[in-house]
Order: sequence, then C-alpha cells, then structure tokens
Amino acid sequence: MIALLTRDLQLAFRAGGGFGLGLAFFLLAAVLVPLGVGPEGATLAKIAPGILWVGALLACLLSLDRIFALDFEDGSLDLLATSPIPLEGVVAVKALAHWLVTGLPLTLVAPVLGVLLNLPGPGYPWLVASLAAGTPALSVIGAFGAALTVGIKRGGLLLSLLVLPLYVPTLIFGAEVVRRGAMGVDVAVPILLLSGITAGALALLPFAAAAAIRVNLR
Amino acid sequence: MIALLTRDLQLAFRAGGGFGLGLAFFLLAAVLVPLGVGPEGATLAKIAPGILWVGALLACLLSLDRIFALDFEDGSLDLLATSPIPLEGVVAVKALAHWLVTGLPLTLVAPVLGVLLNLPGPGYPWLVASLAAGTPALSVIGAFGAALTVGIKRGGLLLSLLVLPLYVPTLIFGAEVVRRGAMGVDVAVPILLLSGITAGALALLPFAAAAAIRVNLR
Amino acid sequence: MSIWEYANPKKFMQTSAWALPWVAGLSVVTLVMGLIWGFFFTPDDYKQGSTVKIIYLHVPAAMMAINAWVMMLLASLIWLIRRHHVSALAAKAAAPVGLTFTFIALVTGALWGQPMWGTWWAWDPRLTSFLILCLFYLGYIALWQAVDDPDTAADLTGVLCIVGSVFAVLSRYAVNFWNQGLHQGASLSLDKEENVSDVFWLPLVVCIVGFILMFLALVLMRTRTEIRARRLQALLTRERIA
Amino acid sequence: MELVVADIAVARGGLTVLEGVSFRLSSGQALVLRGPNGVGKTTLLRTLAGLQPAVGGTVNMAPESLCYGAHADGLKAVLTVAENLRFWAAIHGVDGVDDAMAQMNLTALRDRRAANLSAGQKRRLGLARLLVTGRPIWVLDEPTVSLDAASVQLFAGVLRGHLAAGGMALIATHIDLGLDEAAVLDLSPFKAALPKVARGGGFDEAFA
Amino acid sequence: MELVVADIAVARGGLTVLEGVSFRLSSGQALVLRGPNGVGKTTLLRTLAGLQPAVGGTVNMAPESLCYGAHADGLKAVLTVAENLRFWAAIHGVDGVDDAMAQMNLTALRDRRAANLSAGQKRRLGLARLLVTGRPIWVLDEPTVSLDAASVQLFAGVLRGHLAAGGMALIATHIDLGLDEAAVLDLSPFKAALPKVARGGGFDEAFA
Amino acid sequence: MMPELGKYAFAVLSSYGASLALIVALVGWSILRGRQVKRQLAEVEARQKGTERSDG
Ligand code: HEM
Ligand SMILES: Nc1ncnc2c1ncn2[C@@H]1O[C@H](COP(=O)(O)OP(=O)(O)OP(=O)(O)O)[C@@H](O)[C@H]1O
Ligand SMILES: Nc1ncnc2c1ncn2[C@@H]1O[C@H](COP(=O)(O)OP(=O)(O)OP(=O)(O)O)[C@@H](O)[C@H]1O
Ligand SMILES: [Mg+2]
Ligand SMILES: [Mg+2]
Repeated sequence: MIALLTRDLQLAFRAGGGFGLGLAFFLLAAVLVPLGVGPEGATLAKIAPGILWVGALLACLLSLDRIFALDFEDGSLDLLATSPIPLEGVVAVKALAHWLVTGLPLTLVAPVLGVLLNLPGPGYPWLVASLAAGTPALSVIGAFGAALTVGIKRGGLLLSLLVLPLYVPTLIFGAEVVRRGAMGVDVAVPILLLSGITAGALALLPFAAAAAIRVNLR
Repeated sequence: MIALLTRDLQLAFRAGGGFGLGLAFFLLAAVLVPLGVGPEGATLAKIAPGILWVGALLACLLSLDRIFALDFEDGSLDLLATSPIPLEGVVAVKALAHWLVTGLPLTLVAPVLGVLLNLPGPGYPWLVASLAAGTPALSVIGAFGAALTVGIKRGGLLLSLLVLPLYVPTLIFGAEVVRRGAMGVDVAVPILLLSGITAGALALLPFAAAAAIRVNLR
Repeated sequence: MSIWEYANPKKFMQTSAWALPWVAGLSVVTLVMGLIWGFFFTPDDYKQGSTVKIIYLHVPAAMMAINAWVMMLLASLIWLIRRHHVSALAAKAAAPVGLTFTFIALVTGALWGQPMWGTWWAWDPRLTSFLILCLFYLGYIALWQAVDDPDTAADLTGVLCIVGSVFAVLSRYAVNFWNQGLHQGASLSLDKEENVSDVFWLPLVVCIVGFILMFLALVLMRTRTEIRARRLQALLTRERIA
Repeated sequence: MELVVADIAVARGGLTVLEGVSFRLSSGQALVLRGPNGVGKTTLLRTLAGLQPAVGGTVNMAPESLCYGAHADGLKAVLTVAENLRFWAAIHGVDGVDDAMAQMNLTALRDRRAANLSAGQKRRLGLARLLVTGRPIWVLDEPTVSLDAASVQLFAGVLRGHLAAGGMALIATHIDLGLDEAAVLDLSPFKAALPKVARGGGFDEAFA
Repeated sequence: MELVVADIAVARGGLTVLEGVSFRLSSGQALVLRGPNGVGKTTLLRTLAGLQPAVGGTVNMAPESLCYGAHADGLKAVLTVAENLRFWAAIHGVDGVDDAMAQMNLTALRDRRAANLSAGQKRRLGLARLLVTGRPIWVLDEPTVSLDAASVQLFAGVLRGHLAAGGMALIATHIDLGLDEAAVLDLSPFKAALPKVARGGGFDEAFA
Repeated sequence: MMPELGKYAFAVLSSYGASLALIVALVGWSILRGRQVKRQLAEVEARQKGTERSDG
C-alpha cells in the first residue's frame, strides 16, 4: 500500500504528472471570475466564499480522471486487481494520494486567493478550516466517480457530470461555513455537517468505488 | 476535409463521445454558483454576465483535450499528418467540429441559464450575440493549446494553464458586451473588439497549431 | 566577427565565464548602493510617508518583469528562425527570473496598497495585467517542464511565447477597457521629471540599473547551467546507448 | 499445486465464445493455447485471472497463485525500468528486482525511463514483471509480440527456469516459442455454438 | 516509380541510432528490414514517412506516394469496421472499401464496432486500411503482430497482389512472412557509432 | 541610523524583507543548481574520457 502511495506521488511529481496544476487552475478561476464579473470590491467580497469553494471544487474535479484512467489504459489496474492488495485499499490509497496532491495544497493557498477576491478578514481561518474538512470528501467522492467512468475513453466530462451533483452538499456547507465566518456568525452547525459528510464518504465510498472498478474491468 | 468533419461529429455523437456534456457542465456551473454564492436576486443579476461567460469558457476548456489527444493516442494523427490533407486544414476542421459540438449548443442554451441567474431582460440578445461571436475564438485558441500539449499524457490541467491566459481578452470583451447590454448601454465597441479577436485567431492560430503538432509528432 | 558567433555554446561559455563575475559584481554594488541610499538617505514623501521607500524595489522589479518577457520573446524568435541552442536555453533560463521579479512587484505592490488604498489587492488594470503576466510565466515554465525532449520543448515553448505575447498585449488593452484604475501613472518619463522629485529619482535610477545588471547576471549564470545540463543529458544518453 | 479447469464457458460482449474447455496443469507444466484470431483466447485468460466471471464450469487453484500478463504491460512511462519493477515487487512483497532485470537482459537499461524504450525493450520489461510477483501460475497473452528472435530465446529460457522451479504457465500465442516440452491445446473445437434464436418471441434467452 | 534512400541517418531522443543506410526499391519489389530490438527500425520508418526529420542523407520518391502503417492502427473504437475504412478512403479520395474488406476477410465483421474486435481482427482492419489509401509505397512496422497463421498467409497474398500491381513495400518484422521474393536488409551493421566525447570541455557537439 | 518609518514600518520592512528573501532564494537556487550540474557534468566527462582511453 505504501508502495502504491509512493508511486502515485512519484508519478504526480514527475514531469507531466500534474502536481501544482490543480493549484494553478484554482488561481486561474480566482482570476477569471473578477475579469468576468467586474472589479468592484463589494460585489467580490460578497461572492468570494462561494467562488472560492466552486473554484476548489472544479480544480479537484479536473484532476479526477487521473486517479484511475491512466492505470486502466496501461493495464496496471488489471494487474492491481489481481494483486494481493484488496481493491478497496487501492481505492483508498489512490484517493489519499489525490488529496495530498490536490486538496491539501489548495487548502494551503486559499487565503492568498481570498485576498484577490477581497474576502473579509474574519473569513480566513474558516476558509482554511472548511477546505481542510471538505476536500478529503471531494477526493473520495471523485475517486468513486472516476471508478464509474474508468472504462470510458476521455470520459472527463461525463465524470464531471456524475460527480458534480455528489459534490453539492459539500459545496453548500463549505461555502456556508466561510460565509458565516466572514460575517462573524457562529459556524458550528455547517462545519459539523461538513465533517459528517467527509467522515461518511471516507467510510463508505471506497467500497462502492471498488465494486464499480470490478464491474468495469470485466 | 468533409470526411474528417463528419467523422469528428460522428465520434462526438456516439456513446462516450462527449456531445452534450459540455452543455451539462455549463448547466451545472450555472447551478453551482447560486448554491455557493447564495440566492439573492440582485447579487446574481449583477454577476450573471460574468458567471455565464466564465461557465461557457470552462465548459469549452474541459473538452479541449479531446481535439487531438485521442487521435494522437490511437495513431490517427500520424496517419492524418501523412495524408493528402494539409495539417493546417486538419486543425481548422477539428476546431470547427469542436465548436459545432460545444460552442454552438452553449450559445443556444445560454438564455435559459440567464433566467436561472436572473439576467436582466435587455441582456439576452447580447448574451447570444457575444457567445456567437466569441466561442469560435475559444475553440481555435483551445485547439492551439491542445496542439501544444498533445504529446503529454493527460495534459488536461497543463492545457488549462496554457489556454486560460489566452482566453482573457475574449472573456473580458464577451462579458462586457453582456453587462453593457443588460444595462442598456451601447455595446458596439466591445462587440467589434470581440469579433476582431475571433477573426484574428481564426486566421492565424491554425498555422501555429499545425506547427506545434508537427513538432510533437517528431 | 558576427554576433552569431556567440550562439555557439562553446564560444558563449568562454565569453560568459569572463563576463559573469563583472556583471555580477557590478550588480551587487549598484543594488546595495541604490537600496541603501533609498532606504536610509531619502526623506519621506509628504503624502505617502515612509512607504515611498517601497518604490526602490517595486518599480525596478515591475519593469524587469516585463523586460524579461520581451527578452524571452526575442530569444524564442531567434531560436525558431536561426535555431541557435543558446538562445532557446537563455529563454528557458530567464523565465524563472522574470517570474520572481513578477512576484516581487506583486508582493511589494500589495504591501504598498494596504496603507495607500486600504486594500491589499484591487482589480486595477495594471495590477490585473501583471497577474496575467504571472500566469503566462507559469504556463511557459510548466510547458518546459512537461516536455522531455529538449528540442521539442524549445520549439513548443517558443511558439507559446510568441502567441502568448500577442495575447498578453491584447489582454493589456482589454483590461484597460474593463476598468479604470487606482494605480499611479507613468511618473518616470524623462520629460516629466517634476513628477518625482530628484531626491527619489536618483536612487531609483540606481536601483533600476542594479536590477538590470542582476537580471543579466542571473540569466548568464542560469544559461550556463542550462547548457551544461543539456550536455550532461546528451552524454548520459550516449553512455546508456553504448 | 495444480490448476484445474473443468468445462468452463466464457463470454465476451454478452456472447458466449468458448465452452466446454477443460484442462489440468500441475507443477512444472506449461500449456500453450492456440486458435485462430477471435476464438476467445484473451477472454479465457481474463476469466481465469478472475477479471471477469465465467459463464459456466469451474476453476480450481490456490488463492493468489496466479499472475496475469496481458497485452498491456502496466508500465509507467515516466518511471525508470528499475522503478517500475520495484513497484510491482513491493506490491507483491517480493525481492529480486535486480535478478529479474538480469534475467531479462535489462540491467543496461535500468535507469532508462520506460517511455524511451523500443517496442521490444518494453515487452521485455513487461515480462520481467512476472518474475517479481513470486506467483507460481503464469497466464500470458501473446507474450512474445515485438520480440526479436534472441529475446524470444531468452524468454523461453526464463520460462524453463520458472517451470523447473515448480511453476506453471498457460500461454496464448500464435508464434512458436521453441518450448517443445509444453503441451498444446487448440481452442477451435470449443468454439461456442451459436445460441438458437429464442422461439415464440420469448425474452428469456435474448440476453444470452 | 522508385524509392531511393541514400546514406540516411536517423535519430531518436536526440541521439543518432542508425547511419549510412542506403537502399533502392522499384515497382514490384519488397524489402524486409530486420534487426534486434531497439536497433532503430521504427525510427527509420517514421523518418521515411516524413514524421521526423532525417539527421543526414536523402530520401527520394514521388510526393504523397507513401503510406505508413504503424504499431497503432488509427482505428476509432466506436466506429464500425466499415465506417473506419470509409473514413480513410474518403481522406485519400479513393474507393474500394468493400474490396478491401473482402481481401482482408473482414466482410463478416463489417458492422461490428472496432472496440469489439479481438487483437488479431483489429490488426486485420489496420492492414485493410492500406488498401484504401491508393498509395504505391507501403511502409509497415511489424504488420503481423497478433495475427494467426492463416491471417499471415492472407496478408502475404494481399501484399503479393499489391506488388504485382506495381506497388512497393518496406516491412520491419521479426517474423517470417513467407514472402520469399522479398529482399532482406539487416540493420545491425548500420548501428551508429558512438560520437566521440568532445575533448577539452568543448561544447560544440554536446547537442548531437 | 535606522530611519524613522512611522506607522508604515510594517509595510516598508516587510516589502524589503520579502523582496530580499525572494531574490536570495532565486540566486541561491541558481547557484546551487549551477554547482550541482557542473559537478555532475565533470564526473560524467571524466568517466567517459576514461572509458574512451581504455577502449583504445
Ligand atoms: C500588487 C499590486 C501592484 C502591482 C502588480 C503593481 C505593478 C506596477 C507596475 C507594472 C508598474 C510599472 C513599472 C513600469 O513599467 O515602469 C508599477 C509602477 C509603480 N507603482 Fe505599482 N503596482 C502595484 C501596487 C502599487 C501600489 C499600491 C502603489 C502605491 C500606492 C504603487 C505605486 C507605483 C508607482 C509610484 C509606480 C511608478 C510609476 C512609474 O513611474 O511608472 N503600485 N507598478
Ligand atoms: N467488447 C466486446 N464485445 C463483443 N464482442 C467482443 C468484444 N471483445 C471481443 N469480442 C469478440 O469476442 C471474440 C473473442 O475475442 P478474444 O479477444 O478473446 O479473441 P482472441 O482469441 O484473443 O483473438 P486474438 O488472437 O485475435 O487476440 C472475438 O470474436 C471478438 O470479436
Ligand atoms: N523517446 C525516446 N528517447 C530516447 N530514446 C528512445 C526513445 N524512443 C526509443 N528510443 C531508443 O531508440 C532506439 C531505437 O528505437 P526503435 O523504436 O526505433 O527500435 P526498433 O528497432 O523499432 O525496436 P523494436 O524491434 O523493439 O520495435 C532504442 O534503443 C530505444 O531505446
Ligand atoms: Mg487476444
Ligand atoms: Mg519498433
């Protein structure tokens, strides 16, 4: 398992592996929105929590197809499925690697983008907290979606379509945490709900994803 | 050339080909933003032009890697490069196919999403006009980016990073047209500039893209 | 003797080995002098208080960030037209330097904006176009890193640099059109000297010269490294084939 | 140790392609599967590997004793030869990467990234992977594609070594491997009869 | 019509792998390229096809007379056999899709999607594509990979027909095609010598 | 000697600090990588010269 994690991280950090690009996309989203919406600080401050969460979500989304598709195409997934590691473990490890490469850096740079979008001061700690609590769910839900679409060549958009609805609760509670935080209101309820979703997804989805992969390999 | 166009459209409409998924993504983005940002009508009306354009742009972006990568992977691109059709023609036709599959439907459904986002009445015709004038540029710029990254496995995110800065002028003028249209102000200048960018991109970028493909096939 | 002689890597290595210490030494001297002069021996501005001192970093960094891109554009053109490896590698070497200068301009600008405009960041056209420039740098560097074959990478990044430059200029105009800004206009033009009084102007010029020299020194040094790295890679491949 | 396949039927795309295939393989034996293109060799091997369910019949073997080598080698282009092998060795908890490279004549290429290998070198690396799984039953689908004559010899030697050490091998191939001791099973006689069209518009076997 | 290759040198990954290769092919002739894995056959063929520049030497042939058949067949998995062929025929402005299918024994599979073909059937389809390009010089990289004996025979027949009609063929393969009339060129003697390390720390040939 | 920066001390000092840090990082990285590559190249050159001589 550790070998698998190491390899996935190694692959991500090698040329063309995609590390940092999720970050770059997040940054790009934070730049594009003001370019589209207009430069007024007050408007931006209002939509900042939502845009930041939507941006994080899309950045996560775009790297999902790497989780299994590459391994499927070159035959590694067949071989992993017949290896001594249970497929559930493979899914969990790959979701973890995805989070380390995407979710974690996203969480860490989010405050900088908050500045660009004029996020009000008290919102920052909650931005980081909500992303830290929510992005693992994004990775594991995404791994499930990737498992469903693994047989489809360049199924990137289908994947988005399947995964985005599943992301909705995470998005709503995550953005709500930041919005309340920015206004200085109590955030306990949404952050608890957010953590609940993450915990549930982590506990259950690897099994669903492994089942989906088994079906797709047939 | 017509055979190539027909095939690309055929591929897009077959199972897993990705037609309609761009649209779906556009729709999802338009739905997610209110979820993230909150439901107030006035805020939404204000950001609607920008969000619609950013959504269109991301929907376009996500399907770019299909333009050449599939053909590269299965060897078709090698064969097309040695075929009697000039590579510039191949690029142009593929960009056209991408536009027919992505940009055109996006333009046609945009007014519906305008309703979801509370876009003010006078904005609608300009929304359609600006998308009609701007999306071809998105496709051909995207084809250029796809040509640059065609040799890179799953270069999807790198592709975004390369292409998004190139999209900036189109986005700004496009969103500006809609915003001005929605406010009832004169839109002549931005829409002319937008069309200018599109015309320039259509005239020049196929050559750059063909050059990039030749380099990548080496 | 034509200038293209220096496009020969061997010749370039010889010449740059000779020039590098001088350029580097000079740049250290001017930079230290300019910054010390600016930081310790200039008065506060009557409006901006002590924050004017930031100008000695901000303006030279901003200027060089743009000029570095221009240099990369020229080098890319030379590579694509005449296929001199040194120019391709010089463009590669310059990109991280340009990116660092862009960061410096952004960071000092943000730190300056907080007291002056009451915000770290505003979507002012100049600031915005700088952010976009930063993205261009990132994309360019990422493409260099993503492609294995050095000549392929040089060709692709060269094409990207040219197309990117056109779009960067377009973006500049688009952004201007999009928003009128808070940012200072040009105050360093030679005919309008009165805009910035001599007390600030002279150390600023020294700092600008210092930054230019620093850029040259860094690019020389990094190009030498890139040439060596390229040769190293070629030798290693040869060795493996044997 | 034994692999016992009894009366197995396998399906592809919802259509039974082979039925009634039976054979038995004990330690030290190899079996070569032959049959014209499209008869169902790949399908049979995937079924044995547990990647798809059999339509009928039984397969008996020790758990986790089978190692599948497919057309696709599961190599990562950006990892070097040694890194690729080390990964699979770690997954199977086995040592012997250096030995595997030596056996498949890859030692000189050990630090070359897989992307920069020729077709035949890649294939050799794919076969070296078998050696680091530590599993006794090798199930190989056209293992010698793209290999030159010398490499085919090399591989035959490795295979003999595996058999001599008590391993088994089941190989689908169109090419002569020069492995005279191996039994040959032609699959053509087991081609599934076309299912009769359901009479009377019944739906019950339209899904067969 | 002729294909004249004179003293050509080809490079892969910035490194010359073959040099001094010369041969001449006239109407009706076939040449089989041989050589161990990694000697540079694929690289040579890609260079001749115009996909990568030669390092030195000249290639002479009529423009647009060459048709390249690689490891990858350029097939679309979601299109049927007939649609795939029709596309390539249209690109080259040639008829004869039905004839090509008949020759490569694909008529029964004509409405099957390429995704549902076995490895050998796919390969046959890839070879049928050659027939609808209408080009005289076939340049083929291991064309018979995955083909069973009968299909190899079939392909050899098609090849003979092409040569009899005045075509030419240049084929890299490790397998015997049963094409006795073809000349054989072993590439091993043309392996590029290692360039000497530049002395005195000179950089002038570091970029070879 | 230290000039009176007043209420803007944070902005000014952190500007200088951040800029110098970035410059030092860039220069340091460039020098380190330069040295590393130079050393590796020297190694390989020496090695290859050696083998060449032993070859004849
Ligand atoms: C992150 C924010 C900022 C960025 C990206 C930025 C960028 C730039 C750029 C690109 C230049 C032009 C250099 C040239 O071409 O000559 C410049 C000059 C200048 N900036 Fe900023 N700036 C920022 C914030 C600020 C702030 C907040 C102030 C002060 C209130 C400021 C004051 C100046 C001054 C005085 C000049 C010199 C103008 C001239 O002589 O051309 N900047 N800045
Ligand atoms: N996805 C699929 N759906 C339907 N039929 C399929 C599918 N894949 C393969 N087939 C068919 O199933 C049959 C068995 O295919 P299989 O790949 O097992 O053959 P094979 O014996 O391995 O042939 P080859 O020697 O060409 O590799 C073939 O007739 C093929 O056309
Ligand atoms: N991208 C690359 N970068 C560097 N070297 C490469 C690259 N691709 C291939 N090579 C090397 O170039 C040489 C020639 O490869 P090529 O694919 O032409 O061989 P081949 O004769 O076709 O071999 P095979 O019979 O195995 O297909 C090989 O030694 C290979 O290792
Ligand atoms: Mg098969
Ligand atoms: Mg080859």
